[in-house]
Amino acid sequence: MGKKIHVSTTINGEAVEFLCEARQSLLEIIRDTLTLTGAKEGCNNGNCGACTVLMNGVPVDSCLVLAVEAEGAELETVESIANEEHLHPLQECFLEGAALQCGICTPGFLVSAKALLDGHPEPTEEEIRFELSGNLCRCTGYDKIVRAVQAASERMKEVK
Amino acid sequence: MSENFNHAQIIKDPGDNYKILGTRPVRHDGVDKVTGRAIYGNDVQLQGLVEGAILRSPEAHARILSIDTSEAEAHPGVLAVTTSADFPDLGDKIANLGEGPVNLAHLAANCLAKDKVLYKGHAVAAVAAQNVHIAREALDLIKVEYEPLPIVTDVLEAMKDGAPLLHEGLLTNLVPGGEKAEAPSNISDHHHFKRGDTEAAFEAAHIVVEREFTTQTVHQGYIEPHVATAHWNQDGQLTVWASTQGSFSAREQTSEVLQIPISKVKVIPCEIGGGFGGKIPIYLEPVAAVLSRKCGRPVKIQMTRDGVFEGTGPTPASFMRIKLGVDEAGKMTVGEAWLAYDTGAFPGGVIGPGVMCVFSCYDIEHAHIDGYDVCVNKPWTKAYRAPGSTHVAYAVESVVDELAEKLEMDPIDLRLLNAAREGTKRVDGPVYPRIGLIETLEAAKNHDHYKSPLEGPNRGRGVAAGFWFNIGLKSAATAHVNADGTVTLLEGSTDIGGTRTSISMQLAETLGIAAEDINPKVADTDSVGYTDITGGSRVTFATGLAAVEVGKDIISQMKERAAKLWECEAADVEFSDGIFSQGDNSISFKELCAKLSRTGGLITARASVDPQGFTNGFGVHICDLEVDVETGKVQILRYTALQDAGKAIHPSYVEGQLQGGSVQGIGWALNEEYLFDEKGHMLNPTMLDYRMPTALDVPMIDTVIIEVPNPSHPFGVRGVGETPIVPPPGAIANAVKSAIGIRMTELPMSPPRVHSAITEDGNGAS
Amino acid sequence: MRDFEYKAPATIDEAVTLLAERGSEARVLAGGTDIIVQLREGLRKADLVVDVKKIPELMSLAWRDDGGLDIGGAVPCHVLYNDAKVINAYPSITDSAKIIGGWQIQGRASLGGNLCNSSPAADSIPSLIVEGATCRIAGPGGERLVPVQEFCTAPGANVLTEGEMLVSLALPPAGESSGSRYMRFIPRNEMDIAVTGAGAWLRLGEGGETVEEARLALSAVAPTPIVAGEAEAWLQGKPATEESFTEAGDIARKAASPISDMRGPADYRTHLVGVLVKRALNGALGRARGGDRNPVIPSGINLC
Amino acid sequence: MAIVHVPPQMQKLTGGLTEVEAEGDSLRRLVSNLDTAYPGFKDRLIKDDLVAPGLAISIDNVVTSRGIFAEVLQDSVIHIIPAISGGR
Repeated sequence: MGKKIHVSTTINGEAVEFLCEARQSLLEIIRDTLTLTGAKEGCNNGNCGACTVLMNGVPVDSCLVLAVEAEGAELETVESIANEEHLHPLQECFLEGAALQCGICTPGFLVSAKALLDGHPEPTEEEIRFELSGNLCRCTGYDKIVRAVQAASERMKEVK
Repeated sequence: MSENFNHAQIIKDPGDNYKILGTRPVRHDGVDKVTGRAIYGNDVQLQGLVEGAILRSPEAHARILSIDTSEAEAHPGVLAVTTSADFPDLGDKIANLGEGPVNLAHLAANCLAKDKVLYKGHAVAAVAAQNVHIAREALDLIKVEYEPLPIVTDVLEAMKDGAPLLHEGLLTNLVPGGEKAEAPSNISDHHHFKRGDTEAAFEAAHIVVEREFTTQTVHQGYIEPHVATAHWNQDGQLTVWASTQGSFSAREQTSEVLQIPISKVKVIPCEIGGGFGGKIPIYLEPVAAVLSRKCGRPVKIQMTRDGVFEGTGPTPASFMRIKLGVDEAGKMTVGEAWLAYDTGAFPGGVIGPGVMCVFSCYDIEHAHIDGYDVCVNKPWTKAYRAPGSTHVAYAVESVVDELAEKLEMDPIDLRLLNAAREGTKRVDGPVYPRIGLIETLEAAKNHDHYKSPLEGPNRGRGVAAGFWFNIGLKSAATAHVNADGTVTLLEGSTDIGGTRTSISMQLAETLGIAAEDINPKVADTDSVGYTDITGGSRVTFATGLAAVEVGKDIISQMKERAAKLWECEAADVEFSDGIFSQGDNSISFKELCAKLSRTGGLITARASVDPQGFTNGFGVHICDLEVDVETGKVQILRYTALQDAGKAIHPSYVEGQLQGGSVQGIGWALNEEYLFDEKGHMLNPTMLDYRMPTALDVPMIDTVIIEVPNPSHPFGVRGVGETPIVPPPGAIANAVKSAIGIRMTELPMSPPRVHSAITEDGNGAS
Repeated sequence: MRDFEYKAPATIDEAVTLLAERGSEARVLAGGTDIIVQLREGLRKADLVVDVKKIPELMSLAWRDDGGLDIGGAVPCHVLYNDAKVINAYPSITDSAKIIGGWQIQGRASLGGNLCNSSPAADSIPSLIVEGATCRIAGPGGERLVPVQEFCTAPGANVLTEGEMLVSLALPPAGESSGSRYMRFIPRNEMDIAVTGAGAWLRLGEGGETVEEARLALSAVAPTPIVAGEAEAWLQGKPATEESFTEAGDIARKAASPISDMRGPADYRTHLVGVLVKRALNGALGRARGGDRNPVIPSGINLC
Repeated sequence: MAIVHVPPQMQKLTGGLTEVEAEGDSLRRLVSNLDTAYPGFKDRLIKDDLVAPGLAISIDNVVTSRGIFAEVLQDSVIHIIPAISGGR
């Protein structure tokens, strides 16, 4: 017990290796070991979505993934959404549309919303609300978040 | 592209010709918060940092006979264990901690229980270990011997003679701070206001409606759990990294609980993941501090989510009886209110604002109000957005709606007829300065939402009004003018919703420069003057005022520099729209900044303000909904929030406050509640079963900002943060009534409650 | 949570050997959305966690020659509802897959895991029952087949014995002129545990006016998900109308023996059985008559 | 003379008067004058140089945060109301 396990994985395009205990969550390792603290712990129970990351392109609650399961996986966190010079249209629209207040849920929303738009570039309001219902926000009442995702979808159309 | 963001309707004040105020710049801390770089409380990483965990009571009421921590201390990887035995004895000392009086013994005993546990989840001991897993393993090794005591969780039960007493010596304050009752009880405070002759007025009234209402315990529900990191240095200097609504308040509370000088405590405010009033009190700071002193390492404690629900301060459950009388014309002549709020485990709840808010929207000649704060075996209740006001607004607005029905009057017309206005005397005494309730009601009446028909079966529309104060309190700010024409602004108000920017915009407006040229920093308690909490809808108002004063200081200092350049008297230098001028000379703010170092050095300015008195904010909400009569489930179809917001500095964040508060109110109205079993254990301490609204549960929230200027602020700013949570339960209850003809007198209006009401009513589908 | 050993075998035999060796100390990890929470909260204990997601059979969707489908025990929900062929053949199953937790949960959670967790309120079990699914179970004694309705034995308990694991769920070929629907009632529109759930499957007779065969299963109204047999039998040959479905709902209520808990009082749950059976049958009817089979977003009245 | 509105629970101090007059250009002076006229008044309002916990004093409809040092005018109107304790 307590024996550390060696894990090789890819995070935000970079190959990384880490040691972990079997009981440690992916969220714990991403935040404390890899010091990518963008993903947040809101409930550690899969109910708030603040810890959402992409695992092989699919959104998951990283609090409900064992770090050892990341062996050989492709992980993406909020830190990977912007490129060197520019914010992603979703990030721009979240800022211009004031879609965050305290900001603690924002990384999770951005990761989920990016996955949504990548797979479904023109979602309806209802689809946006449904696909984001695994992410809780207590500040905004969701209005400005939904509008920001709609605005980003338009903006991404224009650049294409 | 801002048209995509579909902004609110803004009804401006005629005198409004601002350049910066009313625009929508991107918040200064925005990029850090969308890239994941912003440092929140749990993101703090320090050399040698270790993690802590809290042991919580499995009993809702018990005497602690003994605590044996020896096994936990011996557990490999454990660095320190603490209990209340490590806290100094505080006697019965009351301290005024910025946001009102606090009994320090209670504050400390809530951080770590002393001789008794008063609620399930009450913190009993804490462990620091190499990692949180080891710390939690060690919690299981702490042996606590409890002697269980009878419990009481219902506010009315707790008021009865013979109810189990939480505090054997508690004597009711009959006058706050004054005369006390002879016999001990669970009632900590009794507030009482009387005006005129209510008995006679009810006799004379044309219609009288009296109803009883109950509401359940609800939580602020911020997504970030409480977290604190403390490092107690060998030299006795304590540094705390906190997620708090007030770094100075956290410093005072921590130093008082630990009985160390304020000068020995430095609080560094981290970004804060929501508060809504719940992050004013401290829970973890002194515990992490003591653990750090014991193990010589920085200690971080983050609460678990069930720890947040069971161990921090939600807002009270309540029982309310409201009686209102009107004359033939619908004029409210008389009102009576009997209010009982549970304060949870310790005295000092929110009944005070409850009694002040209950009739605050209306001009009522004869009134009689009784309010009680009552201790029960539940977490110590704390402020939650307009604390105490949402309860009474739900009750009063329901009764007002019923009066409108009986009078066959439009509900907004009835409210207009009776609305408080400048000069109206509140039942508790104060007379209103200029307020905007009338304007807000009129805007609601003229709104497309209210005018458009609502069709379909089981659909209904409801309206309700709501009130909250804006407090003033103390704020300070310091500014450094840079040679490139920008200004660095240090302020002490932790930024929960974009206040860095709303404060910077007020300085920018004063200096006639762009908001982007201000570089705001939320400073720690060693680096900026005393600033009270972020709360009470005060920051944009009071800290904004400090920023304006700083701006004036900068301008007068720069006038002297301009005078030097032009060899004239500073008094002859004019300043407007960012240009200094005298005769034919003129120079822009930026140009003059470039010359500062050669005219006596760069400029620093500071201001410390303590604006006296609060102003008021009024909101009116319109709600359309449909009831699924087969299941009792309520679906919100359309929602509009209108508010007298004063000058909206950054309209997007004002809209955001209206929308966020509305949705919290919708959650409170429909599904949120603490469920307890007979042992006083909370059954639903998760975000799965404590049902806060998801994105799929609510529609877009339409907003209207009515800019009735606040006479006590140079830009007419009013606080807007709290009022929006007040009207929703009343508006929704009134809409349910109009949809299915049933008046719901209990919150939340959850599907089983609504369905059983339908069944009892006989219109049910079953 | 106590630390434990982690193994990710590549074959069923390896997995079964591990599970047999370690017996009750071992737990299977599929999507982890239940077991990780239960281990963390001490509701279940494990010294060994066996991750079965590296075993090809457990991660595959295999269409059989007879037109039926084998769903690997660890195939995550999002794979199912993103597969047009699955949606078309077994719509009640994709209804369920689309509402188990949020998107982030569906990225991991599997029908097999939902079944093995054996919660009375499981959203996928009524659908698996009405679609006629059979569990393929591997164990030290070889393989055995168990119909889904016989799998759960009590809250959190099932027929799996030490060393056994669920390999896949075998679905029969989707019949002609049939359709199915799963509906649950929850106070919110998403992110909630069923207060009551109902799965309905219909095959219509000639002309599509009468019910030739009906299958009904319920969740959260008994210690395990149950079949509403009397209502199924009653529906046979009845006209496919609102009236019949309402009547079927009333009959189905008799099968319910719910408890009162924080998610709803017993009598309310029993009442909801009638409502949901009627609504699910209506949904199934629409699909049997060629209506849209895509999972329905559960917002708004009558959609839950 | 400033006018002080007396809340019901304090009216037994003033022999039932709901309104009393008092001199004093600061709250401290005003209260000590009141206390001579109505003994016990000071104890109720002031606790170690601060407005008593749970209480707030409104002077001309402005709730002061300056406690006993608050300025009082000749014709000020004073109300004694609950503090918004926890109400922030």
